[in-house]
Amino acid sequence: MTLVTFTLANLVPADPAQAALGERAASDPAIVAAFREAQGLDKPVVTQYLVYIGHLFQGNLGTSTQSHNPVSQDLSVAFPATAELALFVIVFSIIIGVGLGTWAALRQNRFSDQLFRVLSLVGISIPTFWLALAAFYVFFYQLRLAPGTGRLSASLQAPPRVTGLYTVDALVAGQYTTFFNALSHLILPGLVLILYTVGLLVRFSRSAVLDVLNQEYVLAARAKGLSPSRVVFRYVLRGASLPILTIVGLAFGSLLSGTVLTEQVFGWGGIGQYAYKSATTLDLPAVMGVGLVVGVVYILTNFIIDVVYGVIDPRVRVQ
Amino acid sequence: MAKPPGGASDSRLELEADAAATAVYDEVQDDRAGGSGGSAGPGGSGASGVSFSALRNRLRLPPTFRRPMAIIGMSIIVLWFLVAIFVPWIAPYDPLAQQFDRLQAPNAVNWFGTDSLGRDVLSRTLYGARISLPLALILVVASAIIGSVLGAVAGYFGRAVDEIIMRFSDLVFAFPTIILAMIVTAALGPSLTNAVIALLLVSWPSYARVMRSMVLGARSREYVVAGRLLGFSPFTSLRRDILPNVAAPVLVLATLDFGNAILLLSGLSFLGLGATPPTPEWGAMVADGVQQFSDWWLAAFPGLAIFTVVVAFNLVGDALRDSLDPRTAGAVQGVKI
Amino acid sequence: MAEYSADTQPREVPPVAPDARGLRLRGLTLELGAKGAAKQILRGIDLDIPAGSITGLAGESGSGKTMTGLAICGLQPAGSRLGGTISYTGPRGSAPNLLALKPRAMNALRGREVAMIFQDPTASLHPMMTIEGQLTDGMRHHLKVSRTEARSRALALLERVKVPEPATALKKYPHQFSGGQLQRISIAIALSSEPSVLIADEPTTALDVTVQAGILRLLRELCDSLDLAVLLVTHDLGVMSALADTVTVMRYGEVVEHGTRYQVIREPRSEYTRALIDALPHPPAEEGSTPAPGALPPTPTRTDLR
Amino acid sequence: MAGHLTVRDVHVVYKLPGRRQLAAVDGVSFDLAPGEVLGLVGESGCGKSTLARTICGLEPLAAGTVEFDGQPVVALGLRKRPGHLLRIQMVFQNPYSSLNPRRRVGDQIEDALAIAPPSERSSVDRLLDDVELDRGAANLFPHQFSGGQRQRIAIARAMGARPDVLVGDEPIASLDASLQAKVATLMRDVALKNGASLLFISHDLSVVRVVADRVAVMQAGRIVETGPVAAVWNAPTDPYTRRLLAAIPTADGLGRLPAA
Amino acid sequence: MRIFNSGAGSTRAGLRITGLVAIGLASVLVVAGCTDNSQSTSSTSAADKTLVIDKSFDLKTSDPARAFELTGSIVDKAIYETVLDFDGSDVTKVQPGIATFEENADNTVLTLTMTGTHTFSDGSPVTADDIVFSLQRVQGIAGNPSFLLDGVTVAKTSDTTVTLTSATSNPALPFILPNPSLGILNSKVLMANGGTTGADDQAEAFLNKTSAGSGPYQLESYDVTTKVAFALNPNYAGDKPAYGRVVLENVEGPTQKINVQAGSTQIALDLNADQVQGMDSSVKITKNASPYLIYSWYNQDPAVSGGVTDNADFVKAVRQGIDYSKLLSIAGEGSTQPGGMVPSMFLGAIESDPANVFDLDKAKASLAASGYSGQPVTFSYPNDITVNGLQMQTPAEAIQSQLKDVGITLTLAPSPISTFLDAFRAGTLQSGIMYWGPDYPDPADYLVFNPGESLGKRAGWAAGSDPTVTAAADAAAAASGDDARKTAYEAWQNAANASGPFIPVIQPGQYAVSTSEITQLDLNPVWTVDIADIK
Repeated sequence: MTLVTFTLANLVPADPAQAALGERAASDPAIVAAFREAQGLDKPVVTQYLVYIGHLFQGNLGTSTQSHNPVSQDLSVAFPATAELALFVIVFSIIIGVGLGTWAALRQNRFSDQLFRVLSLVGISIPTFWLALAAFYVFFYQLRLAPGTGRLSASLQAPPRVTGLYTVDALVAGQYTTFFNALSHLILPGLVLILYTVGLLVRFSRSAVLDVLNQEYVLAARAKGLSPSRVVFRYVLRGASLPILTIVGLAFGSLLSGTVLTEQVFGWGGIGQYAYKSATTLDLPAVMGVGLVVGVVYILTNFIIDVVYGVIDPRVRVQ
Repeated sequence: MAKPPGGASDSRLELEADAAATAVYDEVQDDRAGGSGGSAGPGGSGASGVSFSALRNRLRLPPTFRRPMAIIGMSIIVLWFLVAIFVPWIAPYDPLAQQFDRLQAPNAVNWFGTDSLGRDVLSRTLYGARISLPLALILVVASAIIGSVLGAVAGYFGRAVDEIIMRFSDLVFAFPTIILAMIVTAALGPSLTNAVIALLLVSWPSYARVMRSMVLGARSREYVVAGRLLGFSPFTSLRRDILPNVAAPVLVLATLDFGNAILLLSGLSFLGLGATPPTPEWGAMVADGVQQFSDWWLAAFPGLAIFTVVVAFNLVGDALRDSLDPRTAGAVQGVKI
Repeated sequence: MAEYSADTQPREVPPVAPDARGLRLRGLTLELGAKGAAKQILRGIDLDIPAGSITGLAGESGSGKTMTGLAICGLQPAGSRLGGTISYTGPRGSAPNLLALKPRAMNALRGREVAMIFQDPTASLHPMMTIEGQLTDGMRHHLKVSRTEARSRALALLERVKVPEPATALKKYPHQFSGGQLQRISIAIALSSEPSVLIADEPTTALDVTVQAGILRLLRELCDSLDLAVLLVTHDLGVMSALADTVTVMRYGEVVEHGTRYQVIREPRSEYTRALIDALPHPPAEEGSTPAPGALPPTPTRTDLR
Repeated sequence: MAGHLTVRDVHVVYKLPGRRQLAAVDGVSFDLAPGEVLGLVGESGCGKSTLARTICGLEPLAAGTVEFDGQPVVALGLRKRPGHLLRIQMVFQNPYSSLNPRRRVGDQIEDALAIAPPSERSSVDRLLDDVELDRGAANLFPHQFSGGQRQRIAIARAMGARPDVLVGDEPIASLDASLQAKVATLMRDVALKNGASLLFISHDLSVVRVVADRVAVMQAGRIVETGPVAAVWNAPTDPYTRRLLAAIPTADGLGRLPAA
Repeated sequence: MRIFNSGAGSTRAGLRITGLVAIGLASVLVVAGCTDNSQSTSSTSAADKTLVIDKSFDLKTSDPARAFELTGSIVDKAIYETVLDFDGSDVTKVQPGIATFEENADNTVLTLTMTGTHTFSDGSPVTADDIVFSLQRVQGIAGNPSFLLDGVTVAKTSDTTVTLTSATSNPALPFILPNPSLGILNSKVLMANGGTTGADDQAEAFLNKTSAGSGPYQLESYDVTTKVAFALNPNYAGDKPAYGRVVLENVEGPTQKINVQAGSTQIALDLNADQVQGMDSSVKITKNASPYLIYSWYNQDPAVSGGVTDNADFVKAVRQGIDYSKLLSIAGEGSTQPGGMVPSMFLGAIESDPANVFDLDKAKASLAASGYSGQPVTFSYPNDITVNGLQMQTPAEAIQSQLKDVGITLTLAPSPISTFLDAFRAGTLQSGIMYWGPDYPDPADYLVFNPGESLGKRAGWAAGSDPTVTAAADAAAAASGDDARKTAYEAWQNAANASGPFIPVIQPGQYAVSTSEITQLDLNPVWTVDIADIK
């Protein structure tokens, strides 16, 4: 993972020193040389990589050429921002998406099924950056219902850091104004992403539930004379939980890896925006840091999915 | 469905022919037996009947496209392709000419208004079809070919080949598409060609995965084994027995992916990493709209264009997917996150 | 040879009094598909399933026998239309026509009065639920028993169907059992709400012969001791001959033949039944009328029936 | 006549998760002479299908040898099947997945004809006649046939290669009871008529009895009893065979419950 | 297959699901309802008078010795004092800061005399040692602003005086010293936190968390991506600022407009002319000429020029082919066409130059004379940069379209500023547009646009390739006294316009939009805005 990011980052045919230094400084060879030495750019690429890996094991991700902060510090701000949004989105998406998907499957080919399917298609077809813009235009610009960009209104201070999630930290600190403010900032980007994620989940959970409905154990459960809701919740959803879990995990993973376009429009300051900024400013340590976070998120979500698989499905459990 | 009980048929096949004709009777049971047993149309009750209905089916619209949503989707696609082909005759003005007052709201002259340089938004939006559609097509076709070949090879040959190809695709898959594409375009420099290359690099794994899983499934199908027993070499087997049976899902995936391709291309352009001005590319036009926030028409119409194309391809792809065997349909969800 | 056999003499179809306990199907029809292009799946089935007796329903796949079983339980596929009557008389009450019941009433009756077991026990048990969960689910719903009561009943049931180590079995999942054990568990589940009718849809088809024998014995024993009305749906005439008291043969959604098992298997009146029997690898030796292979009689016409 | 199959002390082992191993076939030996029909009977999981696949070279041997006319049968792997082994062909259990759904029946039979020695080459029409199917079937696709008809097509295809040994891996298990005996008999007849020996694998002893000359009873990876059909059927020596026989319900209308 | 044939049953199951969905939707709505919108959040803090300023961040650091970005200057101006100062938006007169100054006749020695009244935020007085340390640190760190003191030796001469000695005549030095990058730091605090005057300085992280200055504010919180908050410095020697707490928030231009209209923000700094237009009357618009200058260049290096852009007639055709007035209308009200490279508010600026006048016919004639045969010319510009809210892409597209009328084919080649700079500084770009922001308010800053100088080299303008311009530039650099300098600089610009590769295109307008509660807001070319001066 790090190797790929590193290779990619080094493919960039421009000199990071030029990007990082000001007009005058960049014309001064001494300053450029000092910069390159400080960043370790004067060494051969392989050495650079080994040095990077070495530092990595000491928890040192290098210093961003743009923010002049340790990359780990930048990430520790950006990641919770993304995580807060991702959690908000995934919780509502699961409730709405799995609910609607199950409902659609139960009423296969009826009107509500067709409606939800088309809606879910719409959800995944709208360009998120455009929807974000439209939502922003309507709810913020025209109606003034939603707050502006960022995670918190400017006049408020971030709550004392516990988790890095503003809503949680505000509750912990008992700052209810801050809590509601942070929550209100979540809504618009949240809704934009929820629409997409719900679209995804409706499709997947519908087909997962349809699959299960064709299983004989559902017929057997109905033959027991259980109430339909009991059959759905105890038998059908349990049976469909694995594929749904997989897609929820993937969706959550990719939300956690940053939703560049949405974050960009809403100035969210999360991983996605950080990635964009780092990539366009050739901030190599930062790009590498993002790559690392993405990799860890990917591995972790897969690991968690595997663990939950084992909890849900006795057949997967290691004997 | 039921054949009239009196209908006589070739007597020596009778018990079986009847069983086939009534295969749908015990649906629950038959479906369990696997395969598409229940879907046999007129059964094996004689060649003449079959060819007649085959002819009738050939003349009719395939059932996949008889659904209203699929028809809507198909019409939109056809419409946009017509626009892309005939736009010089359709568009009211030159999309590049800065000939109007700047930032005019939609009016009788400029139906979609004008942009910050006094260009006609309607003409630019229509010309956008010439940019996005062909590029998306190239992207989808190329990544489908690359991904399918790699996936088929990985799935059929297994072991080290599989391991190498799939680990690599996992690696690419792990990265959010847009971030990876962003890094690549930032490295190569922003241009539509580079955006397509970048997206190509990141979008083949989904085909590889689907192809691999289907080849893997098909490889152990008995007709493939039977072919090998008849002396087919692995490549003959792949070409003759496996690929025709997994091609349909890949085509469906490609249809669904077309929408994605347009979204990703426009997303990169939106970030300034795709189309170079003054190219009337939809994503770049939306990005212009961001600057003039209150002039809603700048972003609204190109965004709508993207949306209609994507939703149309998704509608058609969805209908196509439903026509697949449910088992393979599961593999082809066609949505990247 | 076996405890329950003895019955070597031909036996007439037991006369079923109109108020006798059990199920009585009259003119049952089932249509699938849109009104215009409906498919006739069942074309007027008359069938009696009396208590204390095993009623066999035979036929090839596609004959509608499974659909008949499902229709009795109200589990026919969506979009199908039923006609005719199914009357039920049980120890706890009776219903003149199950088809006329409100869905909720039918739901209360299903599982409680009429239980069903399926062909493949590995598919009809939920792979992710413990045996206890699936076994007590029905009785807790229908009988409103407490959790501990349900548990002790479940233990007794597993003992009744001869599942070894019932206490540990309750905590296990389906994949930890063999097919035969699972079918015993399925039977226990079907019996958990003390029904009076049991629909057994190909209960042994997925099992090995040696395992099948045990299940057949269990079914016979349960039918006799619990005075169950059992409908045995099977395409296997061997199983039919071993277990059923009366046999009904179906084809194209119609009843082709009905009688005691001896009568139907030894002296089939319909040519179709005879063809089925003749297709067996080991036709009864004493009947000499084996037709030459490939010269099976033509399809019965409507006038052949009943 | 060529086509002698010799199976000697064959072991096939499957790897299970967690380093465990399963001996699916555990020391099996038998001979299949040209023109002979051998029935292999056993219940699910006894290893009979694995054995069939091993004989065709689809499973690697853990120990022992399988020889065909003195030449060893090697695992197929990713190579093209060696020419001499093409004379072992197989009919599979599931008629719904043993034919390529995208190719016409005739084309699939042609594939087999192509590898038959030119002197012995049959024709699609003749093969369809052999399996009692309409000649028009050649132009249709598999989904236009019922299960029994597909199995006939599969037999025709296998026979088209002019094999010396035809292996039937539960070829009748997924057919309706009324068809089983018929298809089995047909398979036997077609094989013998075209000069192939038949290894007929089934879980149903009563069907095997109808088609086979000799029968081998398999249990837990081993052959527990072997002998002429009549002998085994009438006087089984092995307790397992006895149990198997006793469990078969007879359609005699007498209501005799089989022994458990 | 539908699972429940019984209508009532499915309705019940359905109700459960509908219920869940409804609860989900309802909770979203409740949350939405509970949240106070932007207006009320800002009013809650009105009592302690929080001032919110929207700025599109280019912030990298708040360490003055390293900061040389616009946002960094705003931040550093608020938390540090400089030895000299400007008053409001007037940058033509240098005012005393921590010290007063005196220069010798040939502008080589500048003596600073401390006023002695300033104290750091920890209460300790500002000393001459602090000045020396801070200025030497800027030099020693080898950062972006180091060049400001190139060739200057800083020495303490007494407890209250410091001398700055330049190797050559340095008349611009007093104009350089008010730069916020030359802010004076508390040397004792800094040295305790890793601060040195060399490249081994480790104090940046410390300075990004807190501040060690004598300015009106100190850092309350600092985040380069979202916002910087300021609190009052209790020990500030000057007048207490009007606002006790200031938040500088990172917001993109379009959003700033809405923010300031909604009142959630008091001041928006990055709006362009289009965005300013049509704003409601409740807001106040402060207009100022921007010190930024957008110029176009045409590479003279034969290896890069493709045989086109190094042709004098071709450049002339471009000069005459650009429709400057149309560009101004696109750039919006308040923008002007600069006569030369020196922006209008600086000494030596020229108002117009006959060389840079739109005349399509003349342009075509010049083009014909050049022998240009329609080959495409690559026109590069950074596409992620706005200059006073104006995207570089806008004039680029306009110029492309205008030159098309002349007969010149430009191929636009946008790229992110990072990759753009790399190629531009290497001098490999054929043509394009870029901007120049002043490092200090003196025309001397513009002498880099000369043959062989740093910017000249980017346009392939090698030393000695244009003796006329070089001579004029040398004269301008050597001139002493305001009048002499003015004349010399004007002459230099006329010469450059006649034969040079640089075409000054637009000097955009600079806008600050504020709500009605703001009564005083001065825009300054060096530090954009002095937060402490806002009332």
